[in-house]
Amino acid sequence: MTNIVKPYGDTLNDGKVQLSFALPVTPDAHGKEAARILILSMGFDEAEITCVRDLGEGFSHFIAYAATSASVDTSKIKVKVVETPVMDMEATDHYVAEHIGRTITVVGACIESDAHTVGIDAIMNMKGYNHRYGLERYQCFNAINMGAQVPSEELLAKAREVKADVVLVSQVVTQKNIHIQNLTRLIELAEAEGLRHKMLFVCGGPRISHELAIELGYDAGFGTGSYSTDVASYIAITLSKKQA
Amino acid sequence: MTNIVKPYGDTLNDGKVQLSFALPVTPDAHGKEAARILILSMGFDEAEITCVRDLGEGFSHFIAYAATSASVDTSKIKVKVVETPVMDMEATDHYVAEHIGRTITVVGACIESDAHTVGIDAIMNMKGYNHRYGLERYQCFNAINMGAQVPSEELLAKAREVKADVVLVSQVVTQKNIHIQNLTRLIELAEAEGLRHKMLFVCGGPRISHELAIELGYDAGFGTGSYSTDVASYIAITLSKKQA
Amino acid sequence: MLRLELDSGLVTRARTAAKKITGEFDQLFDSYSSVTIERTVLRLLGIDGATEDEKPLPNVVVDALQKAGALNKGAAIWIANAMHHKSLSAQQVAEQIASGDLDISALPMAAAKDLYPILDELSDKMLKHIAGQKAAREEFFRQYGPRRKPAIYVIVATGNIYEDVTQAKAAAREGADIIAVIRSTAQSLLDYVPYGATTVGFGGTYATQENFRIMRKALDEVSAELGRYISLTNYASGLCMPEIAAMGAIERLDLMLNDAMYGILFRDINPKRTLLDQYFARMINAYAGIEIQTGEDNYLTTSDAVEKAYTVTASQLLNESFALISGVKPEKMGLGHAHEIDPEYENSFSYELAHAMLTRELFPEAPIKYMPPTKFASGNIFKTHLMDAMFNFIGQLTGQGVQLLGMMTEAIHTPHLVDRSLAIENAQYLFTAVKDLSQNIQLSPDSFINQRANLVLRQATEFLERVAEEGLFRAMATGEFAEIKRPEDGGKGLSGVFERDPEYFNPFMDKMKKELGL
Amino acid sequence: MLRLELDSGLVTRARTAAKKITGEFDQLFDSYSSVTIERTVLRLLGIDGATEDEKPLPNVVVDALQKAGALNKGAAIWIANAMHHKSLSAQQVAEQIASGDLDISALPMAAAKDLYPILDELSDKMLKHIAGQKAAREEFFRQYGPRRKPAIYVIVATGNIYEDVTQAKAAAREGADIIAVIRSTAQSLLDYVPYGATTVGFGGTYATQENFRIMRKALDEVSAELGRYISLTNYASGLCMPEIAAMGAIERLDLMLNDAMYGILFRDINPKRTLLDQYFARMINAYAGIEIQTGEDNYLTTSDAVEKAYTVTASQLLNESFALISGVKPEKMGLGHAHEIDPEYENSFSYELAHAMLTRELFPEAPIKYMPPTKFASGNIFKTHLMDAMFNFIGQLTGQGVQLLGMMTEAIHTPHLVDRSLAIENAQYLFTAVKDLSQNIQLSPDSFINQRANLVLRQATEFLERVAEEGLFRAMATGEFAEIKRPEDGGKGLSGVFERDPEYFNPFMDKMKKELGL
Ligand code: B12
Ligand code: B12
Ligand SMILES: Cc1ncc(COP(=O)(O)O)c(C=O)c1O
Ligand SMILES: Cc1ncc(COP(=O)(O)O)c(C=O)c1O
Repeated sequence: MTNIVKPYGDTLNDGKVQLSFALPVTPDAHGKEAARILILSMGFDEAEITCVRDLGEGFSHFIAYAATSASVDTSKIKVKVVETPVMDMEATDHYVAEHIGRTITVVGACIESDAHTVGIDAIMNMKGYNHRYGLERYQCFNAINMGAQVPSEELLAKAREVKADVVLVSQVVTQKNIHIQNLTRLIELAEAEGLRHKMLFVCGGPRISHELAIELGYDAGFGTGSYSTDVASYIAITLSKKQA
Repeated sequence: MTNIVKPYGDTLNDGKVQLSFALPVTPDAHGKEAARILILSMGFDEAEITCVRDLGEGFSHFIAYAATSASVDTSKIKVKVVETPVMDMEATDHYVAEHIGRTITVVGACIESDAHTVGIDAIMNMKGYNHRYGLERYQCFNAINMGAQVPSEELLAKAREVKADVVLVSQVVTQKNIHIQNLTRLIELAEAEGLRHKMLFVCGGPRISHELAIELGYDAGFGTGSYSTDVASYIAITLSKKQA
Repeated sequence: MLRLELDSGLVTRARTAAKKITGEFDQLFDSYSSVTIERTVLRLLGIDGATEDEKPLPNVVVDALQKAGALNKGAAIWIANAMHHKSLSAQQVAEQIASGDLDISALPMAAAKDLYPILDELSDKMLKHIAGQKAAREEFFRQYGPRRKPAIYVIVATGNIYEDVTQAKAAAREGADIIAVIRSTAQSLLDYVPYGATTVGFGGTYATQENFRIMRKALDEVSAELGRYISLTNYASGLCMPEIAAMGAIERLDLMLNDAMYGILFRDINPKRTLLDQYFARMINAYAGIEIQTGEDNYLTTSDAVEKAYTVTASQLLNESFALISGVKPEKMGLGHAHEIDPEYENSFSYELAHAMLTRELFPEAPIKYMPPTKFASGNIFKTHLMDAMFNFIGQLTGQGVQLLGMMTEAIHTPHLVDRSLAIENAQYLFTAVKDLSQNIQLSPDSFINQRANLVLRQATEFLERVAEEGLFRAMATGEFAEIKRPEDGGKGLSGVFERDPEYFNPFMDKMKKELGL
Repeated sequence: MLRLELDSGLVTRARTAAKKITGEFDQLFDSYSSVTIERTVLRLLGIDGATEDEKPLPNVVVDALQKAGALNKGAAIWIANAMHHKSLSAQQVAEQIASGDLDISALPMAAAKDLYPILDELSDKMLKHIAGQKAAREEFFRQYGPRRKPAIYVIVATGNIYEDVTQAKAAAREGADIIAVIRSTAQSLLDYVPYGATTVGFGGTYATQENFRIMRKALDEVSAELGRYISLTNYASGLCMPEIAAMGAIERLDLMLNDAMYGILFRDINPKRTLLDQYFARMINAYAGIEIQTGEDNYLTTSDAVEKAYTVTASQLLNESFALISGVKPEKMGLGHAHEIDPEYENSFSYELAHAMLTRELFPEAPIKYMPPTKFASGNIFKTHLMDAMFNFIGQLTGQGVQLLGMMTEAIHTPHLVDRSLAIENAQYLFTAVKDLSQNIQLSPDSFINQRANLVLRQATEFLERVAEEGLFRAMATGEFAEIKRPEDGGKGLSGVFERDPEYFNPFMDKMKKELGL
């Protein structure tokens, strides 16, 4: 069933959106009009510039409210999401003992130039994050966290060495889409080395979605607010299905 | 000379804009994708949803950064602005004494349903605003401030009675474009009564621009941040030119 | 603990002056009534509804009595008389007057012993209902726990009561404790209360009894769901102050905007009419256990918040004194205060802290209604959001009763759903961050903050003493309040005030006075 | 006045422990040198430039000497020897080595009396230049007035030095006092300093001498225009710590990120290498009058800010102690502290106030470098803006030296022009609002804030005493710092450390030590 939605200010479908941006124009009536016309040319109506601030060096800052005529049919949207249910640590350990019957080896790293380990540590380290212990604490996992700035080659070498079931990759820096480049390179190397289908490849980071991960050739992706429980459950259930 | 400008984040013409809006969707991957697609359909690239907040009752709040492909040629923009130079109180009094040689009668009001008198008081009242005295303090003006919620008819009747040189109108409330309705009605009544060309009609308020004022048939318009000195100078110089 | 050392001599002098000022009106309160007071009586007797051309029945009846010169006995006795003669209910009497089938004042007046029992029964019934609503509220608070302090108060103002309900429920889920349905603009100037559910308002939604009922029901549902009692408030001040108070009492509103002088100063309503109406309106609020809220913030939208800080204090003292006369308990006096200092002002935080502490300490039991920055809110939503944060900081630090959350779009539009949500987020962050800070700090000896608070108190005291000398009406006439001149016989609604007949009877006022010990 | 009552016994114990820890390295400092120290000497002798394949000449010379096993006498004497034999300038010597025309270590070593005067002249010249820059800075501050407190510090990080200049000038006009050009990511791991103006960086702009010069020139212009001296800062810590310090001294940078242990803990640089390099780097900073800034904030990006607050205090005390050994004056020690408490934490403001006051009062003369919330900054720019406001509040309230403004887009991207401008607006509003608040308030007796500060101090003291027992290197090896294990012989750059020959000579170190009274 089609379900067409538009932004909402205080009346359904009023289309109200708040915008803020800088333009290389003067902070006067002329600049304000330039900003207004720009907003109109983005397909907005009722563009109201509520604030003009001089930024110096020939730039001005504009804050505006406007009504968009754009809409989206939510019934047409298909997003891939991780669909395995989430279990707590005990449940996962139990599940693995029952369905897999051996420890699962997981190798993780923050690859290439990226040194932001807090995210992967949140998933893997003993102490975990927000009252969820990390994979190291699980009985069912043998978790190896290689840390920061690990070249893709080294990560794959380690995965091969320990016969990993799962490779976890973190990417936090996204400037100039560096994360896409790095993640793509890793998966291509894995393909080339014939490792890709021997293990699960899972990536994560603040700008990663499951959708994007699938697109890049990974098995799953986890974004902002993911917990070890999400990842552990996903791994346990997916591996047990694969075995079956 | 054409001068095409685009929004600026940290690199010229990167087109970066911040957006914030509510959508009647769930605060999950599906809703986030709806928001992303909506932004793309507004003609943005690189839509990045940086925040999703549950608003309850089926709505979610999205904060996003995206790059617009829209641009504007500032050389094509012509805005009407009040062009008279701004003089201080003494200079205006002096100017009027010299060029007009009599006191100028000004009648002002906040018309119709609008009770926001602070703006017109800032222009007219003795004590003024931000260290500029109001018109009542000027020697060259006979300033009559009728206050809040004055019906258009009453304002015009008073203007006729005192043979006003100038009518000042304030409109602050703008919901459902009530200010446009009220201002239009006043000017139509003035036309009908044959008063329109006997006096200057000047309007003001936070959403008024000179451009809009002209469009509505006024002689001038003053928006946020206007001072008595702007208005007084405009009146003095314009009336003296008319006389000449 | 953060505490001022206030000059107690000044406090006593200020209260004495306030009492002297408000005491002058005993005569007015005892010998006069107004059209809206009589309409209130009719509503409390159970008369409701409107004619086809949308004239409320209470207005129809009162207009008829006024035209006939019969109103000065009070409307109640006439209704009882008609009921007695015609064996009709009060509502039927009103309907017959509306349809022209009954000339109420033409009926011969029956003996008091026949009429008083009728009124006694009807008034008992209604007062029992109201007392029941009060008890229900108290029970909810017992069950769900008391309101947080400061309580999170947000407005809804879409103009459409059903859209308001959506927004109110969303706000409650996000943490709001009190929902205010902002009234359609200048409803205070209507000499009647519109009837029924409304969907078109201007800058707000009409205050009608049906709208009260719809919102109360929605909030009762969401309260049960959340296990937190969500309070409801609306505006009484204006030409229908007691009527709206009565409607609120019937529908279990929990707070009510009700300022003794707002109508006079900010809406040009006649001074006598206003004071008279507030007297009865507040009595109803008091009886119903409704927290009143006063409008001192209005002074600072036109005057400078530093220069005229004392006018806020003076008004609070007068509102307090008037409220006591109507039987309102200090713990139900939501006196107003506002954070309206220019953000460019050096030490704006310290000034405001001084003012906020003064308000709290002068009225230690009152759940102060603390208003956010509005005047200096600009189209720069980021800056306004910060100003609101400072306001939230001081609200928590000084333990105000009710925090009327500021919205970052204050200078732009009535709140969007997102704006309100971000305002609640702002308050919750600040309240949590500075939760117990006030227990950690105290003022330094000779601090500027203490000096400032005492200075404002002194200015307020001297001002009140001046007003006590010349009389409140004259002071208003000469522009001593809010820099606006309001002559005693000017303004709207004076024709609705009348002197009572010696036989005047208002069963509700009598019973409530007794219960309230007045 | 807002002041703690710190347990002075703890303060003494903590400083004694810190001194014991840092005192262990006299032997390292006196008997070792490193490749970057020698490259620094070459730069100070006037050698600059790079080969066609972008290898800096100082690296070319040092590599040649190292290969020849000649470096342990120090690079200076070899340059002097070549100058003496070949009648070349130092720069020409380096160029000839680069082109392969000269094998510097093959020349016979001339007599000391022939070589020392050459080095004496060259070092005098450079030290005079640096002293001149120091004097120029002092003169600017005399002329334009001192820096505000806290100073407004903002970053530029476009990757392109020319784009950085635009953003820096805009920021200065809006009120920034200090501009930091953020370095391209992990430049600390390069064992050379890139050469020339650069326009492609990653998450920042390369620290090069030419980039320093371009930015300093732009800021001198805007300083003159504004009548306010705009300071410039960059990052030294890493494998080239002393070289970057020297470049900063030459180009009149005013502050320099320079942490004694950052490289070890956060970049896995070898502990010996790092401590040795920081010793000379800080001596240069001290001589040049450059304010150093330390990186305690880094601890809190990985550890909890409440639980591990004491690690910040401990690191500050160690940084202080190391700085004193290098001749840095307390008023030039920009010790680091960060506002990284979870905003959902109850009383986060009081906790942070306690920590911020502790930092200020332990180091009363130090211009504390106060870092904004980063870890809990989220994609919700409105919330982050509020967190930055609380940070600015505490910065002003506790009188920190340098306020590194937080940006509302911290969790999203390196700052856009608008973000920086709104950050400055935020700081200016808060600084004005709470300007003199600290003079108005004091802590209550037995306040939680005072208890908390003393608890953190006690934890830091006990931690330092434990480290003093086992030795710094062992403590690092066992993960006592930042929960990271760094073995003494692990990490990058150890091969660049060597023991000095008895004839080792570093004319700059000797002269600076003398001038600094070390
Ligand atoms: C902490 C931090 C640092 C620390 C990192 C310490 C460490 N050991 O990690 C230090 C100080 C070293 C640092 C340095 C830099 N940083 Co930094 N840093 C941050 C900061 C403040 C917080 C990141 C963080 O820890 N988040 C908390 C964790 C828990 O969240 P998370 O990473 O998203 O992880 C969660 C999910 O994404 C997911 N997840 C993440 N990885 C994985 C992996 C798997 C397999 C799974 C399943 C899930 C998963 O689960 C986690 C838990 O929910 C952010 C700003 C911010 N507030 O986000 C900037 C930020 C990320 N840094 C940034 C930059 C630019 C840098 C530098 C390049 C700056 C410079 N020029 O020097 C350097 C370079 C570092 C490098 N080489 O990578 C930018 C990145 C801009 C961009 N979008 O590209 C940011 C956004 C700040 C900014 N606005 O400029 N940084
Ligand atoms: C103060 C105030 C009030 C006071 C007004 C007191 C008074 N005597 O004026 C009170 C409390 C009474 C009030 C009531 C209401 N208000 Co009001 N109020 C404001 C507030 C906070 C400030 C307005 C102000 O004084 N600005 C300062 C002056 C100096 O600025 P200014 O008006 O723009 O004037 C300058 C220029 O525009 C220009 N100018 C203005 N007029 C003229 C005329 C001439 C001839 C010239 C030359 C220049 C000129 O010069 C002035 C000086 O620079 C704004 C929010 C805000 N921060 O803007 C809301 C606001 C304007 N109010 C609003 C609303 C909805 C109401 C009510 C309808 C609420 C209700 N439901 O009851 C009522 C109804 C009042 C009515 N009938 O009009 C909305 C309007 C929404 C919209 N865009 O339509 C606002 C934006 C608040 C909000 N977000 O909801 N309000
Ligand atoms: C005390 C009080 N009553 C009533 C109102 C609003 O009512 P109206 O707009 O109908 O006058 C306000 C508005 O600020 C108020 O402060
Ligand atoms: C003390 C110190 N030095 C240097 C740096 C940055 O240098 P790099 O990213 O090159 O390691 C930082 C970054 O936070 C720091 O805190």
